Amino acid sequence: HLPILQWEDKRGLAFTKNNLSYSSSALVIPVSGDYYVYAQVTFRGPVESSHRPSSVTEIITKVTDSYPEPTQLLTGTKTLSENGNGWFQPIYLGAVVSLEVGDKLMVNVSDIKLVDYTKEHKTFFGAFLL
Amino acid sequence: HLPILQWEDKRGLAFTKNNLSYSSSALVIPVSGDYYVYAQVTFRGPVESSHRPSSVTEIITKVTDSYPEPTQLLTGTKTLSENGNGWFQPIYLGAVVSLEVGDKLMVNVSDIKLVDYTKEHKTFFGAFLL
Amino acid sequence: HLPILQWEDKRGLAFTKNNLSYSSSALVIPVSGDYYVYAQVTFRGPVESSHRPSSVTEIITKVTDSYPEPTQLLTGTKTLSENGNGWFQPIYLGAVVSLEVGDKLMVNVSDIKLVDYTKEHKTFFGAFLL
Amino acid sequence: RRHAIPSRCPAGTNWVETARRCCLPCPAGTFLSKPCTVPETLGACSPCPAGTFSTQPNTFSKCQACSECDHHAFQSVLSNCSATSNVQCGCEPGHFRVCAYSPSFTCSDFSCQKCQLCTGRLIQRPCSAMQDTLCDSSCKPDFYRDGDECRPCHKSTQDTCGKECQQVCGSNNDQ
Repeated sequence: HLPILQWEDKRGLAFTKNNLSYSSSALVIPVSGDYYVYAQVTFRGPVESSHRPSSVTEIITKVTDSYPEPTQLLTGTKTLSENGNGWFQPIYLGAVVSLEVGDKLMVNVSDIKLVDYTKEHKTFFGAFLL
Repeated sequence: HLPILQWEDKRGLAFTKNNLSYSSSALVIPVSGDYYVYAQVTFRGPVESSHRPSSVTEIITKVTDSYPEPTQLLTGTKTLSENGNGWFQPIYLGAVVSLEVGDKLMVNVSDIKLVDYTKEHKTFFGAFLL
Repeated sequence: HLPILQWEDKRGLAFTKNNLSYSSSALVIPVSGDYYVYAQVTFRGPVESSHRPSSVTEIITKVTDSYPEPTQLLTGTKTLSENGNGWFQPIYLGAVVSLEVGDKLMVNVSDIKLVDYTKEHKTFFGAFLL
Repeated sequence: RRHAIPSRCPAGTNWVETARRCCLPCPAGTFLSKPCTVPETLGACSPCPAGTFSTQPNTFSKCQACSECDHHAFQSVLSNCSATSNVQCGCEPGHFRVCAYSPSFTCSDFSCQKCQLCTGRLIQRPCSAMQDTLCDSSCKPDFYRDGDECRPCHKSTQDTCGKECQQVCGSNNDQ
């Protein structure tokens, strides 16, 4: 599987409420229903020696007790056409998905070294019950 | 008018409820109100012989009984700077719009041959009543 | 600070309701709570006098009585790899933020001359209470 | 009570949800400010406020917002927005339209690109609203080919005038 991002859930703009909790890289669904799930990842490069990637990918996945494999819910994937020097690029994803109590939501990325984790307003992840 | 996408509305992650129905390429609004409407289209190329497009465009439009022409609600349009070989690129759109019962929402694209329809988590369309 | 965009709040698709008002470039929050805040800016170039920018940036900021400095809530920033002739590029941002009554939301951009203000469905800004 | 709208209003009338009845549409340039009180009659139609328009008969509760021409990107106004038509934009002199979508669709979305100058060449087809200048492939008299460029003979010097240049400008340089 692709690397899973970890998130800050208390400091600054981050918060959880109404029993929607965060644990080991996942948002945990407290009650079954339809949720609007969203995430933005800002990718940036080059980083030290790493080669220039041809593309970047962000995937919101669901892990559920009722199925042994993670399910890909939303995918944003883009080729890079920037030349050598510094590049940066956000990918935003958001949609309504039906979730069960206990389901876990996570964000996977193609290369964790390319994620700009330095600012909470550039890379974020959330969900709300409709 | 630009080509209109067709959608899966039952299988996999797709669903409709609360009388929001899908028919002939459109979401049909069951009750007047403010809706958050969203769609993502993943474009990809090159495809066989077709020339390399200079841009890709996604438009969410509304058709209504009260006006004989479609209304453009949201537009995402981007030039392509990738060179010859394979490229891919998502465009996400979302916003609140006021809709009347019976209004129809559709997604138009600049070139239907460039749409990646292969995975439900890459290209999706939805709406929910606030 | 970066330039702040002004918005149409009555004509066409634009509207405000439930006491969420618009004044001097800002949405004004009528009641404390969690809001989904979103904005899309379509950037385009070249424009007469300006040099070719290396990147474009959109930031949704909050100004609040309880803190003298604006707070950056959401940032979308992207390098440009398009060559000389015409280019265009949307950046969409959206997320849930906790706001207090009286808080003001604004959209800043890296260069106001690069914003496509010509069509309401290409550049838009909004918020709704969860 | 199921929220249903009658399958079809009689021809020429539209269902108005707020009044839950079919009304005659207001003429282009106006919008329905108050629904009809008697089915299949005309409600109150008000003119589109400045900056808005409606091109068709309608039962819209408000008119559509006028677009604007992109003055920063070499667009010009062909006709202003009126109550019955949106603004029509074109390109400033010396620019031509590049349609955002393939030509088979309306060119309502376009950018304006500078017309190419046929420096040192004859113009086969002048720049027009929808097409770039078409330059002749060969250089004009007294111009010699230098890669993709056509350069004037009088600017060439003894050491810059290569084979191509000498063939064209040779006699000139001897004087």
